Amino acid sequence: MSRVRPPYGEHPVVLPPGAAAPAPEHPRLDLDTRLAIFRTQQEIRLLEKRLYDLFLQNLVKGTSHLAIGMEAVGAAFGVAVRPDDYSFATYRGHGHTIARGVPPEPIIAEMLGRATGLLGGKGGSMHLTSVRHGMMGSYAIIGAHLCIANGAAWSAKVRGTDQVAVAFFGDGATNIGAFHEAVNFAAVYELPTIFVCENNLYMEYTSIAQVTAVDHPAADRAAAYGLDGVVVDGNDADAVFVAACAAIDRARAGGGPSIIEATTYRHGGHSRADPGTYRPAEEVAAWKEYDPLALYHRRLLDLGVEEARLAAIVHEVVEAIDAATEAAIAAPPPAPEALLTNVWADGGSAWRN
Amino acid sequence: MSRVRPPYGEHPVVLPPGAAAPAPEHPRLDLDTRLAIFRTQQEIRLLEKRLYDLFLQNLVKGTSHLAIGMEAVGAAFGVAVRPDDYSFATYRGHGHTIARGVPPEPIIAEMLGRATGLLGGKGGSMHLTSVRHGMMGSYAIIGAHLCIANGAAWSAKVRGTDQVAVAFFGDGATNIGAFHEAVNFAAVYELPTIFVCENNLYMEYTSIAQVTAVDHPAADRAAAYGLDGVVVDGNDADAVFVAACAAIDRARAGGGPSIIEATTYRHGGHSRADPGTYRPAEEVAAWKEYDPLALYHRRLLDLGVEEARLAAIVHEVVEAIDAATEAAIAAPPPAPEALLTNVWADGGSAWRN
Amino acid sequence: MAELSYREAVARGIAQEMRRDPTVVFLGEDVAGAGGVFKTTAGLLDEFGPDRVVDTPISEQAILGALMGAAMTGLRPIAEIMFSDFFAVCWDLVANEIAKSRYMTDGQVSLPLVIKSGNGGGVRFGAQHSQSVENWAMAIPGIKVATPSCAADMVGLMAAAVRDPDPVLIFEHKALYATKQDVPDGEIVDRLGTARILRPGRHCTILALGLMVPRALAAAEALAADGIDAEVIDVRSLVPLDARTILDSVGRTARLFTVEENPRLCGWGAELASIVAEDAFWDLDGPVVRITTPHIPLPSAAELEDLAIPSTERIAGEIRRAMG
Amino acid sequence: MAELSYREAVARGIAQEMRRDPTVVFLGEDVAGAGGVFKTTAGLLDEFGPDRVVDTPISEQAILGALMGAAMTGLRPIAEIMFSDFFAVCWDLVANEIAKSRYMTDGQVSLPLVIKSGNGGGVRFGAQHSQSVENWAMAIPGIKVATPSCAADMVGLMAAAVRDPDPVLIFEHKALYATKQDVPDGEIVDRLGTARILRPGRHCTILALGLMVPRALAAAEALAADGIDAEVIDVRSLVPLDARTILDSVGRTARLFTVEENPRLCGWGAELASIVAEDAFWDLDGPVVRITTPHIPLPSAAELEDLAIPSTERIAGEIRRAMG
Ligand SMILES: Cc1ncc(C[n+]2csc(CCOP(=O)(O)OP(=O)(O)O)c2C)c(N)n1
Ligand SMILES: Cc1ncc(C[n+]2csc(CCOP(=O)(O)OP(=O)(O)O)c2C)c(N)n1
Ligand SMILES: [Mg+2]
Ligand SMILES: [Mg+2]
Repeated sequence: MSRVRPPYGEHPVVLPPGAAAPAPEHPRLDLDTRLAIFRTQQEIRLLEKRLYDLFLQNLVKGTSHLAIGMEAVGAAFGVAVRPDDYSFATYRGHGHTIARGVPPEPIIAEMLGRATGLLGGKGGSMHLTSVRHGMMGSYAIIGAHLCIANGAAWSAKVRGTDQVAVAFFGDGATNIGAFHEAVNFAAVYELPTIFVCENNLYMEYTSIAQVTAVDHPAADRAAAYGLDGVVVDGNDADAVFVAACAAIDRARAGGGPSIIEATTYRHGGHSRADPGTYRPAEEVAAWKEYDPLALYHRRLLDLGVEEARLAAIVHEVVEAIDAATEAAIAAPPPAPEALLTNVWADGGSAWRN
Repeated sequence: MSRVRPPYGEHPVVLPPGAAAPAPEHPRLDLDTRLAIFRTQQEIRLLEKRLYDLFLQNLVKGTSHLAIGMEAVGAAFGVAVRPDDYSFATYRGHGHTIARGVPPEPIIAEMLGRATGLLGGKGGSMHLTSVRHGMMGSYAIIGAHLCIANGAAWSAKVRGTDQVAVAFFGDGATNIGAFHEAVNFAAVYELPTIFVCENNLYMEYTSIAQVTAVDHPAADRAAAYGLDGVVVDGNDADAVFVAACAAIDRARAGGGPSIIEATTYRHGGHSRADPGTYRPAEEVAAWKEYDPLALYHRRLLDLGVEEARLAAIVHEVVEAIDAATEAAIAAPPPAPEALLTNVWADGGSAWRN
Repeated sequence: MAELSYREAVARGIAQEMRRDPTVVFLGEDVAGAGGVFKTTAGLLDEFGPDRVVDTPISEQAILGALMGAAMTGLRPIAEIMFSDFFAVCWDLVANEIAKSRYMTDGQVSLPLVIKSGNGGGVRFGAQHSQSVENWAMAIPGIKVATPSCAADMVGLMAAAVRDPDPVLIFEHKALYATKQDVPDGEIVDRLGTARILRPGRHCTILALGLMVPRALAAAEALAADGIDAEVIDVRSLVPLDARTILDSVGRTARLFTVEENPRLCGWGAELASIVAEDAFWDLDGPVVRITTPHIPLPSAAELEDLAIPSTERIAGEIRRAMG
Repeated sequence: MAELSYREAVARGIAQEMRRDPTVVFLGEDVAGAGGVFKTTAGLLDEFGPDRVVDTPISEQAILGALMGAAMTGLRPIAEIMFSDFFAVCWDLVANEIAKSRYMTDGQVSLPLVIKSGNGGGVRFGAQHSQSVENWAMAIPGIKVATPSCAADMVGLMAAAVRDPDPVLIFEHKALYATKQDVPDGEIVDRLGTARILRPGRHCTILALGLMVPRALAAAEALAADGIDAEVIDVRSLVPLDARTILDSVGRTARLFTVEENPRLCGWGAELASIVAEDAFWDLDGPVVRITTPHIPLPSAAELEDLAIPSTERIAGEIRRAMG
């Protein structure tokens, strides 16, 4: 099979915009909202950096997939949704979990495999879930959760609420069958599902351009479902927020699903042990330079917010994460009895009498 | 879930064109070719009618899915491909099998579950295959064979031949994940795969319009894979032939895959026992009127072919089918030993020593 | 009390629960307007309307995904997977998502859902439309599996499945759809996880499921003529498994035969045979014998398919030989 | 003779066959440029080039479909399904197409193809990336299933699989990738369908697979100290199954233990236990005992995962108790 895509390792270098667009305006994008977005991005970045430190200290045993560099998407959506809306993420879902308001301690504890973990140590990094926060799960097999998100959206419709379901997924996920089934299904029944592709240009170690027939793996497919695909600067949280509000408002009003493709980049490798060296150095450097947190910091200063106010927020976040880390490290491992609980609704795992 | 599609049974009545377009011209569409297309359409129609008679006589035990009304697609492709090209069909594959030159006797015998059946009585109606005719199988679970056809196309590429693989599928198949994976895969590797959607407006008992987000379930998805979707009158064999040649020539020359959507209609129900009453009477009547065989007969007369010549072809076909029917009915059932043969390449089915 | 077909029993069980609980919704291909390709959902659209009974595209992953997402957010959805062979196109949703979600989230996620599916052979549909795949499901921790063999059980087990807080797969046997039985009027709710002794006997225990149940019963009658008094148990539920009833029976009869329609390897019969060989070894007076379809795909020709699937004669013959 | 890791053995086996036969091609996600996420295909792209070693989109159905179509038209393709859990997204291709095609076409279609996949737990990947699914494959007639437990077997069984005219699934155990062994130089071709007695013993037979093999061996050493002389057999191949070697062993030892990593129900252990309970019943001196992971999804926390999967201690303990 000879390929039309560029040969491996020579994928087209994709550079970020030189500078962010001017701050977009939107009725809901007031200063409090922007500060919430700022805080959430910091929470994600700092918590994920902490997780990386813990990994280096050999305290995180399983795998983990960080979204450092991609915080703007999760933060903007986290602030844009309503508390009763539903979020569905992939294994790269720490940020989305944090953005729905899940506190850092159970997240860290789960990563460390502690009894106090968000999932009692049973799920691990790839499956963070907090139903009471509307964080309906992190899913580690590509594609399925796009179909599952439709179910939550359908349920909202049947129950007559105006909740929406947001499903986050990677560029690579757009080539699996479940993507196609999910988007068509949502379009046919006009479900309030918002499909958010976090296009970070790479799958694991292979560039999406090599294995995809179109340039925009999600947005260029929208028309196949009668939808308008939207491409947005995924490193500009305000831009994401505006796109999110449009999609959420439409979905709530019964206008059906949307596809949003947010272009972004992960600063590190695919998962914990991957240095990400398959990527052109120039590309990595440019995207690290075009960092969503730096961009947003600058924007808030430009909008007249005082540096001290932002520093105070960062300080609060660091303190919360420090305290959470300490508590998580001190927590015990799961009790042996936990092994056999919660397979069934009766709390147990018996399959025979 | 309330639906945006029309409520069940009230799907938009889709009528055929009032009359066929003028006879298209194409360098390969000479009189011999047209007579071959005429003959093949007759072979398909008459053999399928015979199968239906045999079913009414209770001689066909399993299910069967007839393509009466849809012969133009199979016939045109059967004549357009080269003997070493590959065809992959669905359970509605009798016509495609006949069109690749498989004689009627083993087909009828297979339907009757005879030892002389094309598959020795093991496969049945839904799995007609004749590898030496390039008929690489009929597949009864929606979607898979689109992916499998890619493999034959890939193999041709690796082996350096210029064979192409043609995959036929229904409108309903366009909503399953495998469709999406297959077309992207073919596009990415520029495989010589030709995806031919036989859009007969219905899945089993539900209209495709009810469950699909776009009007042309295949062609409107082509752009999602960087392809140009082609919609063709699937009841006009010449039109299908011209589209087939374009796609085949391009694929042979290394130009990659195509999607062709041929609009057509099945005169009967989905499978043997279905009267097809869920369809508006007006629609059924109009499509029966716009019959591909009648159209082609008229066209050949218009092009100056004598009625007697056409009648002679039909007569030959009938005689061949009569003889085949007799032989198939007279053939014995499979020997009991056949039960345990051909699971493995060694001819047997042993899984232990 | 009125005569009811196994086919009609499916719709009756579902309708009973849809009437009771407005959160019960139904989803599948050709299930609404057409009433299902096996006509097991006839009448549901008319009674419950298009918001609760929904025709879908041919998108099994989307169907089961929607089921799961709806179940975790307050509905009790039911889906049809038309032929159980098609579980293969959406097995990820069943095996990796639906089955594991509660455990992975340590109990946060509840999935009160039902998936019903036409299963089994004997109707000349060939290898891709005739499989018995209940053992695929039994092998996956986190799903319950029931296999009614008659109309009354179908109503009652369907109702129990809908009320159950865990995901349940109901396998309907295609070759049983036309069978009929007198079924009591009014609400019927059965219990998952219960086997049923259909014919008490002293000399051996025969376990069967689905279409094999009537055949095992007929074989037992034939064996009775030879002086072999066989106990026939309809296993009914693979997960949870009524191991007690089975082990007690073997404790009385000292011989076990399983009659399986699925291909030979790793079926439910292997599981039950090995449970007995472990837990009731000292009760056994002879080998545990599995009577199964050979380990082959199912052929389509009538003569071959009939040879493949255990027949009454083969069941009786193998038991006679083993007991001889 | 040189030290080779189990991980390297995968690539060595594949490269050996790609050198020999130009129709051998390789397909998978991140397998070419990156050499595989488990680095089991490192070096193949450099040696054989991008026409024979191909990185694919995340499209497992397309991958296995391409494999099947290529195999039926003159190639001998190999694919990687990265984690065996992902078989669930493409099970239709395996179970309904690849496995059944030869039989359904009465021998017209040959599928000389290999699917290799990272299988098993012990690496804290959680329930969706740790499953042992060799029993899913064993339950499907028409595919061969091999599970090498050491580097030398990996090279040889991979080569045998590539040369085999039938479809073969090779399960690589993820927790064994780093293990090393001296492996002979030059071409190695093993035989599918052969079990291997790794430790002869007189008192009982222990069957194991993959990661359970070293643990069963260690358990046998521990048992030896208690005077229990266990025979350890690496089953290696589930289909075809070397039932002879196993039945002969039980004929000598009179006791059978199976050690399985898969969840308890319907595993290969159930199949083997019931074969023995049927064919060697009169040889047995006591219950057939299956030592398995409980019937639960695998948890991610180290302490819990270690409790779930049979450990050397648990294996030895359960055997000691049963033999006691
Ligand atoms: C069905 C399936 N195939 C393969 C994988 C292995 N895998 C995990 S992440 C990944 C890359 C996904 O890339 P993308 O969708 O772009 O998401 P990103 O990791 O970049 O956020 C792959 C191939 C999987 N988890 N599931
Ligand atoms: C995966 C899968 N789902 C459902 C079916 C059942 N089924 C068989 S044919 C059919 C309708 C297919 O419609 P279409 O693709 O339009 O083809 P047509 O029958 O009209 O030729 C369905 C739903 C199947 N065979 N496979
Ligand atoms: Mg990505
Ligand atoms: Mg159709």
